[in-house]
This record gives sequence, structure tokens and C-alpha cells, in this order.
Amino acid sequence: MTAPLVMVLIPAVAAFVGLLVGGMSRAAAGAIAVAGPLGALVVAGLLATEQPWTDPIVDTGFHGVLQPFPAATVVDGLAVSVALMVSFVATLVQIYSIGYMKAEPRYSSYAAFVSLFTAAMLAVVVAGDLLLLVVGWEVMGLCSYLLIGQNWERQEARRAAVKAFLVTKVGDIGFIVGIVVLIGATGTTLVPNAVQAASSDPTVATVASGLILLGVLGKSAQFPLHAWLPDAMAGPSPVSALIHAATMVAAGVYVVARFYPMFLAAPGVLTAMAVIACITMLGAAVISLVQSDLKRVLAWSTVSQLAYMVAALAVGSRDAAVFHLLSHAFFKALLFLAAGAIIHAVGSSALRDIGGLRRSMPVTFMTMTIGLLALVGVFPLAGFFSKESVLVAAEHAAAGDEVVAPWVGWLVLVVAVVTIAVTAAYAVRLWMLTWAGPRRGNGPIHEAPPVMYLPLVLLAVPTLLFGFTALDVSALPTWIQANATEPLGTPAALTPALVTIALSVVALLIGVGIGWRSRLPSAIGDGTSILARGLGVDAAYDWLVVRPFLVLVGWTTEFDQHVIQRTVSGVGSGTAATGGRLQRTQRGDVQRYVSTALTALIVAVVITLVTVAT
Amino acid sequence: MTIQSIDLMALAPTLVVALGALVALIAELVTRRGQVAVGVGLVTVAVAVPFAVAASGEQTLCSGVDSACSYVVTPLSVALQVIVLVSTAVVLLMASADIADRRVPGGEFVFLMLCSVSGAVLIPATNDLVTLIVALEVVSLPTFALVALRQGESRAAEAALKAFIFSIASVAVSLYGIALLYGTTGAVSFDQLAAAAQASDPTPLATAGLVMLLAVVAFKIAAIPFHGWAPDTYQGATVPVAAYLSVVSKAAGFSALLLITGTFAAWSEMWAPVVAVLAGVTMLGGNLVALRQRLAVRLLAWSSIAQAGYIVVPLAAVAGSVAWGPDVANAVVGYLVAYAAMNLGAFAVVAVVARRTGIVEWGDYRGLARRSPGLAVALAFFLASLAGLPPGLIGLLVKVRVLVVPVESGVWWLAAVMAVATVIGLAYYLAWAAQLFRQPDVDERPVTAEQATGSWTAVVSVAACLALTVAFSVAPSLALGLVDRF
Amino acid sequence: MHLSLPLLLSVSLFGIGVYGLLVRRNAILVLMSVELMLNGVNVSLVAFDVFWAEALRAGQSLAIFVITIAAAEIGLGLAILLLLYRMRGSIAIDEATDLREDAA
Amino acid sequence: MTSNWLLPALLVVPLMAAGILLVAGRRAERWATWFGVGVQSVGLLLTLGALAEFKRGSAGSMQLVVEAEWIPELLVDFRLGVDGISLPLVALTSLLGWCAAVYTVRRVPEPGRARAFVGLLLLLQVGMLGTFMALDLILFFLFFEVVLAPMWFLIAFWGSGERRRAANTFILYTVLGSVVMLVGFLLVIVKTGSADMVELAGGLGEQMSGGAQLAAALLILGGLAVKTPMWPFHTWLPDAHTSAPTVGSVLLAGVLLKMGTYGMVRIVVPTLPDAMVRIAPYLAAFAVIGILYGAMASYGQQDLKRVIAFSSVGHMGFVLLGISTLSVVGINAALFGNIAHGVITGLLFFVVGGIKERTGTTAFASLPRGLYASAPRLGFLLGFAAVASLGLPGLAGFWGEFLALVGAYHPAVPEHLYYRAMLVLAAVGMVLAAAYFLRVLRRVGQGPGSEKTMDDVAADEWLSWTPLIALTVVLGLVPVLVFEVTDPAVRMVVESVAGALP
Repeated sequence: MTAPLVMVLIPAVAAFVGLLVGGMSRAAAGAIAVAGPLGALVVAGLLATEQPWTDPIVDTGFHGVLQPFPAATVVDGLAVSVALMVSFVATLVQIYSIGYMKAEPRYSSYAAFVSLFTAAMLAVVVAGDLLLLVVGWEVMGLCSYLLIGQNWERQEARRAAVKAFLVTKVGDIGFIVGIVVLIGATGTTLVPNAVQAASSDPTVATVASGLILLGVLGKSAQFPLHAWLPDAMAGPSPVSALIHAATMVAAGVYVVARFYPMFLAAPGVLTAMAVIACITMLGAAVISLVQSDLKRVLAWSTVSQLAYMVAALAVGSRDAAVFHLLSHAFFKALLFLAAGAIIHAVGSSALRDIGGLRRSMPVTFMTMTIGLLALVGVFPLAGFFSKESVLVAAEHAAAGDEVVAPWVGWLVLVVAVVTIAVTAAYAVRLWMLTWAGPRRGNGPIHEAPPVMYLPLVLLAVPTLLFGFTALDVSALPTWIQANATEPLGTPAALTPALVTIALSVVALLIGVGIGWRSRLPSAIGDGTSILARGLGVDAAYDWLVVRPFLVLVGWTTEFDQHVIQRTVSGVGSGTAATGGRLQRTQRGDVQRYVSTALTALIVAVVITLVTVAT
Repeated sequence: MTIQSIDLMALAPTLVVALGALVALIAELVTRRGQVAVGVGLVTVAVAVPFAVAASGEQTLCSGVDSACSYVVTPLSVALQVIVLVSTAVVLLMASADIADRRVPGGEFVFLMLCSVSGAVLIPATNDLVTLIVALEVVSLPTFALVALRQGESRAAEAALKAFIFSIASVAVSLYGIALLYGTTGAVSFDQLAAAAQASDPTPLATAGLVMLLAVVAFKIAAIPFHGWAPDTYQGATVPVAAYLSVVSKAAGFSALLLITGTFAAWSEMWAPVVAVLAGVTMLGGNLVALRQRLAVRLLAWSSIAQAGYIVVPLAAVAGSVAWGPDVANAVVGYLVAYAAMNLGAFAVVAVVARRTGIVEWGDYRGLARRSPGLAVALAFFLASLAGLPPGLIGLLVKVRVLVVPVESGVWWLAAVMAVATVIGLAYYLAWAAQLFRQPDVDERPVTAEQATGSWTAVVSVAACLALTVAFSVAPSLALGLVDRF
Repeated sequence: MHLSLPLLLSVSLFGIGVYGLLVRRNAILVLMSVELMLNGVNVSLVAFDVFWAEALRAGQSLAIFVITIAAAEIGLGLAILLLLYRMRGSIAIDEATDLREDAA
Repeated sequence: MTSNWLLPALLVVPLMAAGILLVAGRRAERWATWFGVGVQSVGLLLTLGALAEFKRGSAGSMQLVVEAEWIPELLVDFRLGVDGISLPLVALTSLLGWCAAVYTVRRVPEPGRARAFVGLLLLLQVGMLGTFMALDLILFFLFFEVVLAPMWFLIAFWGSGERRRAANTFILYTVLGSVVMLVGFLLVIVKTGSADMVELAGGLGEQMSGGAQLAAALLILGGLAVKTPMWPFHTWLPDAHTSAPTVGSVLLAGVLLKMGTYGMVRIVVPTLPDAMVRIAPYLAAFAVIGILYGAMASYGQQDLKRVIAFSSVGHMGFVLLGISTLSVVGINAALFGNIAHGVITGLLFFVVGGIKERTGTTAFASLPRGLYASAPRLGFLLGFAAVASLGLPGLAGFWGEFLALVGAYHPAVPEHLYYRAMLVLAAVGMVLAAAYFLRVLRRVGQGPGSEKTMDDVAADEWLSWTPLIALTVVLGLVPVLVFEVTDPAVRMVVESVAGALP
């Protein structure tokens, strides 16, 4: 039982125990809930200490598909860093939930599912075996479905849960078929070997990575499978913070990072990724600008930020993507938890009811402002450095020294810069509507309890300091590269370049200007405009997928009910009817019987004579 | 002129039965009690069986000229004789109840039945057409009298009339067939006929003659289209007589069919298709009409018509690589043995229930399991066997044994028809079996007091059939390998 | 005399017999027509026997058997008709249809 | 093989018990169900003994073989034996039989008559175990038919809704199938002169001419397809499941469906390899149609039991796809899929039976919503079983389907691209499966919760269901428990097919 497996099992066991014993006392449930992810964090820390992980692969020596449980694990810089982030954020979310979920009757099952989710995410992170990866991937999807549908009394919670699961499941078809192709083509289920073998054969690489990309689009809510994330806000805020901001949505990016040599061997797929990322990045940011609900603004912002990571991967820089993934996790979790605190205090998440809370919720105000600044990418916060690294990577690609064509680099660079402006705009709008201006809504507002704002503070620390680790090459870059199973050249420093800084500052200022003008309450809108409802993508889904499916279902049930059923019962009644007709020949007159018999005999004689003659 | 030496030992079974008939008649006259006649009947059968077995391999009534004997005992004939005799014993047990309460004159009944049985015992061992026809008449005529023997029942006369007219018509036609065969081959003895068949292809007259000869066989086994009389006669006659008709007289028919097809084995491409169509139509028609029946006896009549179709299948499938031979004959005898046990059992239960409760419609058997569980389980077992559904194992095994022949000879359509017929058959057997175990509806039919006298013998007949069927299910080679035992 | 003449006679007798069997309403006439059919058979049997003239003279012996069979049948037939007449009062065959399929 | 008394004992014990119940008087009504549990427990112990005796190393060859001549005229010998393919199924049958018996102790369905009910269950057990142990074609056919009468009575007398029509359709349709299969068997026996499955699989079957092989394979597959059920021979399944009593549908879905696929792997694939190689692509096509059709049809159903019935059509579609690949991974996936489906759908039907008992209905129109609130544990089990059934990785349902896809990527038959298209369609089937199960959970589990009106899962229900729940998780986490037994036997089967491959 290797250390990574222990790290995965602690939250899983906590979940199981929580489910069993949770009903008894809330305190016990709370303690177990926090203990799970905390245990994982401790083990992750221990793993981090033996930094130059000598032999990353710990496999069970039994390849081939019919093996005992796929327990092979991978421990390298990439895995440990993400694992640390996941367990850190999960622990904070569990602590936060104790306060947030005080009035929730089904707290024990909620806490258990969050721990189970953490275990699943960690399983994906340390998965050295494709099968373990698939197990973690799907269990994550299930936990997100269960947690979104936590208070299933509400109609939109039920609908959102099903929508989330099905849309991600659509993506998962591609993912599973991709994994099947990978196993089939390379014959092994060990991730490094499979990736190495796949990257050597371009066709397999293209097909496999194209299919896996489908799964990633579903999980990381990229266009066209992004529609489920905004609706997922129907779930409780801590869930949105953990799953729909920091971890699960990032799992897609992580998997691409893990399979990166294969993706590099398929430039076509990378180009497609770049285009999709750009569409999502800009589209989501613009939609976020017109949202009327606090959490939906943040949701669309997450979609846009994820597009940044995908774009970074598309332009050939895995480190930039992972760097942005980590930093985004911190400040976006912070923002969602802060939003949760506000909703907890105000009672509604609609912007109309929120306003002028600066004085009544000081800590939340302070931490949320830090988060928004990081989101926008203001120096010296983590967001600035990670976003800059993406821009630098795009600029390298534009210069043509990456696998992808230069125009892709230019496209990503331009769209990224424009999105910075739009991001700044919606961030400022959000800030102004929430904190500045007169107090909308009524009733006393007081600060969230300590158990809720402590995690906010704890998250604010990495949001402030994490950026600096990227400066010298020996810190974060080497950490991510540290004897990664597939070395990708020398670890370049993720230091921002002057020209990109200039561009982003200019875009930032423009954005602030736009945001300032649209801070007036009248600009909130009621969220019914086409733009607000996600550019009609949902309607498109309804027409292109849901409606035809229901028509098909109708045909099948119709076909099954009438055609096949009718034939079977028809045969039944048909035989009975022939029986009836035969019966009518028996009317009782013996002379009629004899005449039929004799005519039959004559016919038999004639036919036999004819057949014998021929 | 050599005096024909007659080996009485060979003829013993027929003589014993005939003698028994007379003794039974006289016994009833002397003692005025029908039960004694039944006792004599049972003793006669008990004595006849060992004689039949002992006679195996003998032959007699041989003509001095070409030493062609007209009475040859083969293992096949012994098996058929044993089946006929044992079935008669069961029918006598069944009938003793009717005889006891004067519904049927005891002496005459047993006398007529034993006369008919003496003919039935004669047929399997006949070796020429003349003896065959005479024996067939000896079997048939007493049965019409038996059918009409029912006191105070106008429909019995009508039933006897229908059977009688159908019989004399088919016998006349068969005789004409024999005349034609004799005309074309100049021989009546089976050995000479077989030689003539091997010698040349069938001339048109011979073909016509043979097909017409099959008429009387089709009448005896009540195969469609010669089945018209069967349902009406079974309904008109008393249940034991209907049982007798459905088993013993059919066994006689099958013996005749086996002998005829055996003789003309060389011409099998000519008669096999006719028999195949006969079997196919009988199986399908019998089951289809049985679906619609409401009266228990009429349903059993149509069911026994369908079962006759199954029994003929091996003969019908003689084609290509499969020639007429012991393998085909054993399949027919195997099914016949199982059929006799199952069918007699079903008739026995119907007889008991009809006498105790007066129920005639199988629909009214609802909840029989509540009132007399033993009878219900027995009837369910017989119906399952007839349907070929486990726990009625023997019914299934003999169907498998019969189905092997068409599969081996490649007569696919026949195998398909049998498959479909079995499924249709299952429908009505199952419906009846289900009625037995359903909750009895509210107005429980009053169960009349048990007729004290003679009712135990009827139950014994049910028990005998049940024992036989279960024994066959456990050790199927008792039935399937009966011929090899002698 | 050529063999076909007696055969012609026998076929015609047989045909008339069959016609009578199927058409006549009175049971006794039906029995008579069956007799006709049997005699038709006898004619052909005797004719064939003459034709073959083989040692056993099987044709003639069968003819005698047929005659006895006919007698037995008639005896039994009349007994059944008597019973029918006593029960029903008429021996018309096409009235004797109490036993039949009660087709719905 | 020292203890070859094990297998006959497994058959004789329930048979004698059924006999005792048949003969026992009316007083037996009281102790009938306990007697049933006792007998099934003995059966379970015997099975565990067999599992222990079974030597994993030589899982490919027949073990615990018992042989006795029975009907020489039909070449039928009473020959029983177990190998890697049949052992898991025997174990599954014993387990489900035991769970059913425990469930029936205090829950004999309307109209009671416990003595007859338990007797029929024991007869059913004999038929099912016999089918998996028989090594002679005709013996296999006999046990195949023994199952029908008891199941017919269970549906017709203890079922609900228009149970008589459902029972009749079930038995007539299956009997027609089994008779067609019998004709196929007879053709094989006639052509090869032997009815012994091991001999036939060993190579005797290959000597049959191509045409005869094809005819026999089509006939036998036709019969087995009705039992599986393969689309379009599935119409009897929804009616039978809806009308059958809980325990009836558990055994019907849990074991009876497996006799079809077991027959294919045990008889058709090794004995008629040339024909199988030509038929495989069409079998794959029917399998995939079954998957998609089953999923879409179950989305449109208005009754909980019918949804699960159609889901079984979908799951068996995956099993058929696995078999049609004729590859080691594919057939292993099929056998695992059999076991997983048996356990999960058995659990599903138990839970739905529980719901029907508490709410009196399974129709969506009249089912109360908010089961999660009114009976939390029952709701959790419904959710758990539904999620397992839609193939969540980590639970038993996933391996059967996923490995069938892996098998389809590299089928033994030459048509690789064709199979990859099938693979993608089957994967689409997975998301449809998720769709209809989530619809069920949303409609039944969630919704404006009514307060706790229903009594939650009772003790005896827990006792009866826990083995299934545990097995779903254990098989999900450690699938090798089944694979180590089935793999050697499957390699033998695939070797016998290898000769026929171009």
C-alpha cells in the first residue's frame, strides 16, 4: 500500500465512516469530514518532503486488462503540487462547510460526498494506471451530481444535477473511448508507458488525444460542453468553491498535462484546443459581464479562466497551464467562499438584493477584494504572474518556436489580452455592485462566523504570495518538472516579459473604465436577455440533442409497444382464430366428415402418382 | 395337401384373451355381479402377458407352398402386444366403477372389450394383408358396440353410428387398395410384397393401392383428415371406452402402420411424403382445435389426435440417409409407450372427477387441488408430460427421441412443424394445469358423496398410470428401449 | 375375357357405393351402399385371382373373408341403427348431429 | 477429483426438499419459509465447498466431474462438471437463491401459500444449477426446460397486473426458443455422434461441414437469443418482470437471463467455430441495437420495473457484444458482465420490490416522490443500485461494459473497423443508460419530500440484500476475483476458435 494510495484512501474511508456514523451527532460528522482531507493534506506534505521523487512509478507488475485492482500510482512534481492544492482547498472547504451548513438536515451525507469527491480527485491526480484514472474521473462526476442535487427539494437543483451529470457523461463517452483506444493500441494500462507508446505513433496520438479532449471539454466546461457549469451554481456554495472552481473542473486540464507528450505529438488537436479556448475565454467573459446573479458571474468567470489554462496547453506550455491552474484554484475558491458568506448573510444570491456591505462584512470584503484583484491579474498577486506566464507562452508560440503554428500563438495572445480587459470590467462591476453604493435589501447584516472567514483568510495568503514562487527557476518550475515521467526540456522560468506586462496593464485600465460605467444598479438587468442566458447555447442543446432524443424515445416505445408486441400477441390470437375456423369443419354430420376424408384421400393419391411419375 | 401345422404356443396370447372373454361373459351370467367379469378380465390379461413374452421369435400359420407364415412374432410385435395388454388392464380398472353402479352391463362390456383386445393382440404379429384386415375388423367392431353400451344415453348411439360408418367406409377403401396391390404384385404375404417392392419401382396402380390402404390406418389412429369421428365418439362414449379408443385401438392402428411401412420400406420415397403431410397436418390441426375446447373429454380427444401426429413423425421422416429400420420403429414404440401411460392417466383422472363431481368442462376443474390434492397433482403431472414440459420428463424425452429422426434425415419442415405444434400444445395443457391450482371461486361446486363401491379401483388406475409415468421419467430407457427388452 | 372388364364393373360398383354412402339420408341405405362397395372389391379380387392364378389363390380366400366381414359389419350396423331408432325415433343420419363442436 | 459428490448433492438437496414440501400437510405453511432458508443455506455451503475444492490453476479443465449413463438411446449421460466459465454462475445462483429465501421468510407475496411458493423456488434452483453444471447437450436442454414450469407458476399465481398473459407469453416464447435450440442440438449430435460438450468443444464440432455448422449455430443461437434476451426477441421480458413477484423477477433477471449467454460461450463458440466466426459481426450488430434500443425504450417507460427490465436488455447487449468479439478480453468481459448484472439487477429488483411493498405501486404516475426523505436508507440503496447499474467505474457494473469495449477494439474476427464503429455506438449506450437511471432517481428519489411516512429498510431486508451490496463493491474494486477463475477457461475456448479464424 504505497503512500499515494494511502492519501487517496484516507478521505474515502472518512466518507464511508461519515456516512455510517454521521447520522448520530453533527459534531462527530464535522470532525470526520475535516479529518479526511486534512489526513490527505498531511500525507501530501510528507510526499512533498522527499522532493526528488526517485522512482515515480509504483506499479503492481501486472499489466494487461484483467489485472487485480489497478493500483499503480505516479508521484512526481506535477502530481504532488496539484495534490497539495486539492487537499488544502478541500480541508478549508470542509471547515467552512461546518459553519455554512449549520441549518442543513442532511449534513452527514453532504460531508461524506465531499470527502468521497476529494478521494476521487486525488485518485485522478496520482493515477498511474488508466483504469484508476477512469474510476476517479467518473466517481468525481457522480459526486458533483450528488452535491449539486444536495437540496433536491428545489426544482432547479434537480434539473441542474441531472444536466451536469449528463453533459459531462457526453464528454465521458469520448474520454472512455479514448482510453479504450489507448489501451487497445498500446497494449498497456500504465499511464507513462501508454503515453510514451502513443506519442511515437502520430495516428494513435491524434485519435486518442482528440477523443480524450472531448472528455476534458466536458469536465472542464469548455465550449461546446460548458452549459452545465453555470447551472451547477444551484448547488451549495462550498461545493461550487471546491468542485466547480478549484478541483474537478481543473481535472481536465490536469489530465491533458499528464498526457502532454501525446498531445504534443498531435498538433492538429492542439490547434483545435486553442480555437476552442479562445471562443470560450472571450464568450464566457462577455456573458459574465451581464449576469444578474453573484455566483453565476463567478461561474462564467471560471469558464473563462479555465479557457486560459487550455489555451496555455494549446500553445505548448504545460508549466504555465499548471501554474495558472494552481493560482486560479486559490483565488477562485476564495471568491466562491466569500460569495457563500455573503449569501449566508443576505439570504439570496441575486445582485439586486446585495449592495453596500463594505461596513457590515469587513473580513469578507477584504478577502474578496484580494481575490478579485488576483482574478484581474494585478501585480503582485498570484493571478498576475500566472496569467503573464500564459501570455509569455502565447508570445513564444507566436514567435514560432513551439509545435503549434504561429498564427495560433497570435490568436491566443490577442484574445487573452482582450479577455483581460473584459475580466477587469466584470470584476469591477461585481465589486461595485456588492460592496460600494447604497445598502439594497433589508434586515441586519453581520459578519460571517469565524469558522467561515478563517478559511477565507487562509486562502488569501497563497493568493498573495504564490506568485513569487514562479520567479526563480529553482522553485515552482523545477517543482512541476521534478523528474516528471516525461521530461519536456529544461524548466524555463515563468517570469513575465516586459512587453506582455505592458499589454495587460493597458487592457486592465480599459476594463476598469468599462466596469466603472456599468456599476449602476440599473445595469444589472434581469438575466433574461439572450446574452445573459449563455448566447442561446442551452436552447441549441434543447433543439439539437434533447428534443431529437425524446422523439427517438417516443418512436422506440411506440415501435416496441405496437409493432413487436402486436406481432407476438397477433401470432397468439391468430393461432386461436385458425383453431376456431378448423373447429367449424366439425359440424357433427358424419357424412360430411367422410366426404372430406375421401376427397383428401383422392387428392393424396393423385399427388403421389404425380410425384412418383416425375 | 399338407395339413397346416399350427403352433398354438405362438398364438397363445390371442387365444387366452378370446377365452377370457367367454369366461367373463359366463361368469357375469352366473354370479350376476359385474365386478367378477372385471376380475376375470384382469386375470386374463395377467396370464396373456407372459405368454406373449414367451412367444417371442415363434411363427405359425405357415403355408406349405412357400413357407410364408401369416403369424410371425418379433420383438417389436411382443412390445406392442404388451402395451395393448397393460393398457387394457388399466382401462378395465377404470371401467369397474361404471360397471359397479350398473351404468354399463358388466359382462357384455368385458366380453366385448376382450374380443377387441384379442384382435389388437393379433395385429402386431400378422404377416399378410388378409390377416391384417381381419384383425383390424376384429378390433374395431366390438368397440362400436362398447361405445353404444351406455345405458340411457341417446348420444351414445349417435357416437357409435359415426364411428361405425367412418370405419366401414375406410375399411372398404383399404380393401380396394389391397385388391389393387394384390392385382399388381400377385401377393398378399408381407414377405412376398416386400420382395416385389425391392424388385421394381411402384407402378401407378400399386401407388394408388398403397395410399388407399393407409386409409384404414389413418382412421384407426384418428389422423386428420380421417379424424372426424374421434371427438364426437369420445364425447358420446363413457370415459373408459374413450380411453380405450384413444390408446388401445390407436396402438392397433400404429401396429398396422408399422407393418405396412415395414413391408413397403423399398418404396419409402413414395409413401413417406404422404405420411409426412399426414403427420404435419394432424399435429398442427389437433393442437389448434384443442385450443378452443371447453369439454374435458373433447380436449383430450383433440390432444390425442395431435399426439398421434407426433408418433407418426419418425415414419414420416424416412428419407435420404434414414431408411425404415429398428431405429425408426423403436422411436415410434417409445413414444407410444409413454403416450399410453400419460393419456390413460389423464383419462383416468377425468373419469374419477366426472363420476364424483359431474364436472365435464375442464374450466370447472378450478381449485381441484383444494378438494383432492392427489388427483390434481396426478393430472398436472400427466398434462405436463403430454405437453413435454418438466416435471413431465418422459413426455419431453420421447419428443426429443422422435425429433432426432427428421433432423437426421433432413426433413426440416417436419421438425419445424413439430416445434410449433409442441408450443401450441403447451398453451392448452398449461391452461388446464393452472386451473387445478387456482383459488376455487366462491360458489364451491357441491362435491357429491363418493360412490362407495368401485371407486377405489378407479383411483388405483390413476395410481398405476402415475407410477408408470414416473418410472419412465426416472428411467427413460424402460420406455425408449422397450423393444430391445424382448 | 380381358382383365379390364371385371375391373370396370368393380370400379363402377365401388363408385356407386361411395355415392350412396355420402348422399343417402336413410342409414339403412347407407349400409347397403357400403355393401355395394365391398362387393365391388370382391369382384376385383376374384378377377385378379384369375389373372394371377398363383398357388395360394389368395384373391379368392380374401374375397370370402370380405364377405364374412361384410356380414359382421351389417349385423353390428343394424344393431346400432336399432338402438338409434329406439332413442331418437328416426334413422336419418344428417339429424344425428347432437355431438358436434360448439364453435362460438 | 475426490469430492465429486458435491455437484449432485447441490441438485438433490433442493429437489428432495421440494418433494418434502409437496407431501407435507397444511401445517407446513408455518415452517415452509424457514425450511426454504435452511435448504438454501445448505446449498450455499455446498457451493462454498465447491469453490474451495476448485483448483484455480487448472480452471480451464472440468472439475468435480460426475458421470453416469442415463438414456443410451439418446446418447444422454447424466454428466455434471464445473470449470472456470460455469463456477461463478453456480455461485451466483446459490447466492441469489439464498437471498431470495431469506427475503421470503416474512414476505410471501399475495396470495400466500408459502409451502407451494418455497417448493417452486427450490425447483427453480434445481433447474438453474443443473443448467450451469450439465455437460451433456440434452441434459443441458432438460434443465433449461425444468426452469420454465416453476417460473410460470410463480408469475401466474403470485404475480400482479395481467400476470396470466405475461406468464403465458413468457413460457410459450421461451419454449419455442428452447425447441428451436433442441433441433440445433440434435443436428450437432446427429452430425458428430456425440452429445458430450467437452468432446464437442475439444474439436469434434469442427469436423462438421461448414453448412451444417452454420445451420446448427443459427438454430442454437436463435433459441439462446430468446432467453438472453437479444433484440428483437425481448418482448416477453418487460411483461414477465412487471408481473412477476419480487423474488421471481430477481431470479428471472439474476440467473435465467444468464443461461442464454452461458449457453453461447459454453456450447456455440467452442463447438461451432467456423459458423461463429461468420455470425459474430451480425451478433455484434444485434447486441449494439439491443444496447441502444434497451436504453431508449427504458427512458420511455412509465413503470419502474419495466425500466429495469429494458435496462437488462441493454446490459445483456454489452454481454453479447463481448461474446461476439471472440477475443479473450471480450469473452472474459461477457462472463464478468453476467455476474455483475446478476448481482446488481437482483439488488435493484429487491429494492423496487421493497418500494412496491411500501407504496403499493411501481407506476410513475402513482408513485409518491421524495423517497430520499420518506425512507432515506431505501432511497440510498435505490441510488446505489441505479448508479452501479449505469456502470459507474469502481462498482461491478463498469468492468463488464468497459472491457467489452476494449475487447471490441481488438476483436479476434477480421472486421476490426466494423467493431470499432460498434464500440462507439455501445459507448453512446452508456450515456443513455445514465439518462434513464437519473430520470428514475429524480422521479422517485428526489422531489418535494414528504415527511417520513414509510418504514425504512427492515432487518430481514438488510440480511437478504447485504451480500449483494457487498459483492457489487468488492467485484467493482477487485474484479480479478472473477477473472482469475474465468480467464484460463476462456483461453481454452478462444483457442478452439482460433483454428477457424482466417
